[in-house]
Amino acid sequence: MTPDLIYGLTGIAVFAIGLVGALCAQDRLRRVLALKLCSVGAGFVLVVAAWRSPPADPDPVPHALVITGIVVMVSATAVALALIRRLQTLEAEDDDD
Amino acid sequence: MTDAAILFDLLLAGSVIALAIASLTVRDMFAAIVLFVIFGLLSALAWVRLSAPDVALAEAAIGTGVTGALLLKTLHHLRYVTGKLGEGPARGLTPTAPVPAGVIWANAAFCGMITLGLALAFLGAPRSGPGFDALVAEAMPASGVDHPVTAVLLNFRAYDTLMEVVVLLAAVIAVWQIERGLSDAPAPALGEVWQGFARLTLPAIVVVGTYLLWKGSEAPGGAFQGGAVLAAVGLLLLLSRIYVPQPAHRGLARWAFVLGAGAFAGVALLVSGGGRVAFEYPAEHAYALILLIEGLVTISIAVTLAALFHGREPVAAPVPEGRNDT
Amino acid sequence: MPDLIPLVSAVLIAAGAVFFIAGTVGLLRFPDTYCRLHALTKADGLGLALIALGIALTASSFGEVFRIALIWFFVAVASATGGHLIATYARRVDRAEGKEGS
Amino acid sequence: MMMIDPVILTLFLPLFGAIAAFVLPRAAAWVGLLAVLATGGAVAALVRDVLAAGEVVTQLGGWAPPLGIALRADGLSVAMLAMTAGVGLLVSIGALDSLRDLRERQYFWPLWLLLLTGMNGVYLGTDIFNLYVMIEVIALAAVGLTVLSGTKQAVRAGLEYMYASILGALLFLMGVGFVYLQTGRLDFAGLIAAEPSGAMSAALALMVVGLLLKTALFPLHFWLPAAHANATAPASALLSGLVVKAALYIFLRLTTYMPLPDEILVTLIGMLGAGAVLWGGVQALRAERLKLLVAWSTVVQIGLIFIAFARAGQVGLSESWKAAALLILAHGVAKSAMFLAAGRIKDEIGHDRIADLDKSDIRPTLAQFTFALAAISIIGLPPSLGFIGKWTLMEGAMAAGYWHWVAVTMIGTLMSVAYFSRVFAGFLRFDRMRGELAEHKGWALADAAPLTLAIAAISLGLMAAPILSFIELGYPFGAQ
Repeated sequence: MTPDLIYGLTGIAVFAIGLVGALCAQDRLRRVLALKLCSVGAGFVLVVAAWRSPPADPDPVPHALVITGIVVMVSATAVALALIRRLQTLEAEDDDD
Repeated sequence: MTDAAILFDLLLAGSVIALAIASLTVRDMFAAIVLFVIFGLLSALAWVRLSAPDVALAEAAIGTGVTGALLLKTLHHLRYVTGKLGEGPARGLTPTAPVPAGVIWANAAFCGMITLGLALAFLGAPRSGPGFDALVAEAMPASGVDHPVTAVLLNFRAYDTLMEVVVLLAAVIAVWQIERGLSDAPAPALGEVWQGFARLTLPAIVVVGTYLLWKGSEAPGGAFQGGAVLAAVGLLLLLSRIYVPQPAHRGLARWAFVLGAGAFAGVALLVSGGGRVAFEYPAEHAYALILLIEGLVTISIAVTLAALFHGREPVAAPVPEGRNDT
Repeated sequence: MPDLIPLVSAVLIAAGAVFFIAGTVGLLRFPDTYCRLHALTKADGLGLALIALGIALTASSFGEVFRIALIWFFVAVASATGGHLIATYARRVDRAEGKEGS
Repeated sequence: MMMIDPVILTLFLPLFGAIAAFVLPRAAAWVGLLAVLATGGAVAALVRDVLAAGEVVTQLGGWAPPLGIALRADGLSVAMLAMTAGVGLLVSIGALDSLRDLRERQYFWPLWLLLLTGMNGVYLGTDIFNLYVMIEVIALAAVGLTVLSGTKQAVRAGLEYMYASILGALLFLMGVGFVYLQTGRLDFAGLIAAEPSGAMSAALALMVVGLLLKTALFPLHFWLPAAHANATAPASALLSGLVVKAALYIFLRLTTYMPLPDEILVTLIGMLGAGAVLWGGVQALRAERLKLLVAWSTVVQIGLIFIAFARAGQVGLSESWKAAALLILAHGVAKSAMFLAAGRIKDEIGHDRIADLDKSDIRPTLAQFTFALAAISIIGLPPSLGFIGKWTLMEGAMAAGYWHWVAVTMIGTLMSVAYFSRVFAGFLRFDRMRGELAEHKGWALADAAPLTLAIAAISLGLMAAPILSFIELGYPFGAQ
């Protein structure tokens, strides 16, 4: 049992949970949440891949990649949420008519 | 000692998975978001355990903090437009058709098989296997900075980072476009305690954000983490109504959004020539150039993230939909 | 004397952890939002203070002590504000639902 | 003025154009057109360089892969760049005219130029993580363009598109993680050098499924028809003609560098393509609106490209990619012409219900003519580029003895004749309209652009031989 093994499997599990959510969730917000879980899962795998048993330093390249992935994901999330807000508003306006 | 650490790892891993499941299954959407935020923070903790403090900082600040704020804002807006603003638990805000349990189980079984395959592939792969370690160690002296992650982000793989800033720019343009003319949900009344809190913490956040940026060349931190912390200033200003976006500020905001990508790409191009290619900083100026890029990118990130939180482009009050401009 | 410091620090941290556990039990067992909030903010405020004190004793430089103090200060301020916001919100929801505000 | 590498210019010109178009919203259209023109110039310079040298490699920052990122231009990538630049330029010219709403104008240009940046980045990229970032640039810009009109249908379709895009990109990212886990590097050369292993198979599976979701191969096509049908015409043309090709291109590269471990998988991909051809054909026959029909035809064409990929099984892959590439180019040009023409028809007669096409008193004859020309290439009649692509497909399949692919292609062709005939019938029948025919609004720039594209789609078929030898320059897949 080493941390990389534990967290690597955690990452894969989180990715799979997100995948189920993204495929099954009906609520629009929850689908965004599920996708975000997937991205954290992928981040886990990259961070684990970079890990070297101490005292060796981890590989910095995957760390940079995960940071990039996090920023990309927040951008995508923001756009998806803006679409949700817009769509909900349009639907609510239609209901009023 | 090792056993205690492994026990901690197992507990943490278990809670991360449990929180992931809980945030997708709990019925109240507000609770789901809160659980997600806790999930993100614990993931960041796990990444600290895996000696990835930069990633943990970024995940805590951006992946969890900013994302959580975006989710909560959206939830607030959805409650507003569906007329459920004052109600307690937030359930079923978006129209849903019941999913047959069979479909869910089929999907879960499908994903379970994928997980099994991935887990087997993961177990079969070399751990602590080959990597960039040696290459990075060799190239570090020429990178201009002392922190490997910053060197990778701003020098070795600067092209990726530039495109990441471009993704942020694309996001803010898309969000402005999508939400233009959308009416705003009334801001929640936060009270005087909140105002005092905002006034008290604002300067501290500015200091922390700048410190993270500055420190990034030698220690964990950098443009993205610093930018996200500074974006919190924007969130506080917006939430406490100290700053209300005005149509007249749009020009300035546009410049702030493009500042990071423009300056980054500009520097990358300007250093080329004389036998150098784009992104190849002259060794003697590498540190200064990287710091310059990081500083400008930080400003851009902070403004962009705050704008993503605010959402719609501020247009002159009631205009006929989509007709009027500037 | 040097032997005493780790011991004191350990006792303080353990005491802090006890407060956290108490706060968590309160959060899980108390009947309504206000009581839970009470358990959480009170216990956590004190728990964090004890843990911060315990860690500060083992710190190597004054700078570190200062940073730990800052962390404690900001967490305390944030949790007070958060507690206040949650309480205000809970009262508003209760009133909207026709219950007696407390 | 010092000489800047055209590879760099191809990437940076649209980026600077997008920035300029965003900060100068009033001048966005002209700034944007200028940037697209300049990018076209850079691509032309790149064509010259590739013709001279075979391949052009630029190591960004002077760091050699695998630590740094290299950009590589060979025949295939430059052909894609040239198709993108050419189609993009004509769609841009059309957009000058057809986007009248100020809001649409103001946001179309920066988003479209960011999209161009992303696509150029994909065609030049040699690093799989960089490709992930690029497909996200493309995704966000493309979703922005999808919902440009702001109608409820468009926003709903855009949201579905966004979910599919994010999920596809995340599957790809997970695949990147597995590649790093196994090989410790991320460049194409590392993929080629990697030994087959469990992690590499998992990586390939994740990345391929992600890309298939992004390129909308049946049965992962669910997001495409609504998104492409509800966007404004220039956006539809870009989305259908260009955007889905970026993921297709990555698929083509990846599967050639990391061979599919089993013949069955190649057949499976061909089967999915066949499913797309048949299901998309049925849906196109049932579609009630013109733009929806055109969008379903995109699903069919993507299926066809995957059949071309699988036409001769695993051993034939070294040749099959050419058939797929030809079909990609042909579809890019013809489909953008068709969407622009459909948009013009909708603009002029005010709706795009297929059943009522003949009940209008306005005859947008030029747009109808353009639509028909584009349909010739999509159906695959000689001498269009679409015909050459289909012919190469069937020739290879016959040579390899895979008659079932020939049969599916034939059935698909017949179905496409059938569903386009529904549209032509509406164009040609005058008897339903008893009254005087009204004058249509006259010629417009927005008519010239699709017409040029449609003529190009047909006449490029005459240049098929030089195109084929061009895409082989620099040995895109190392096969000498």
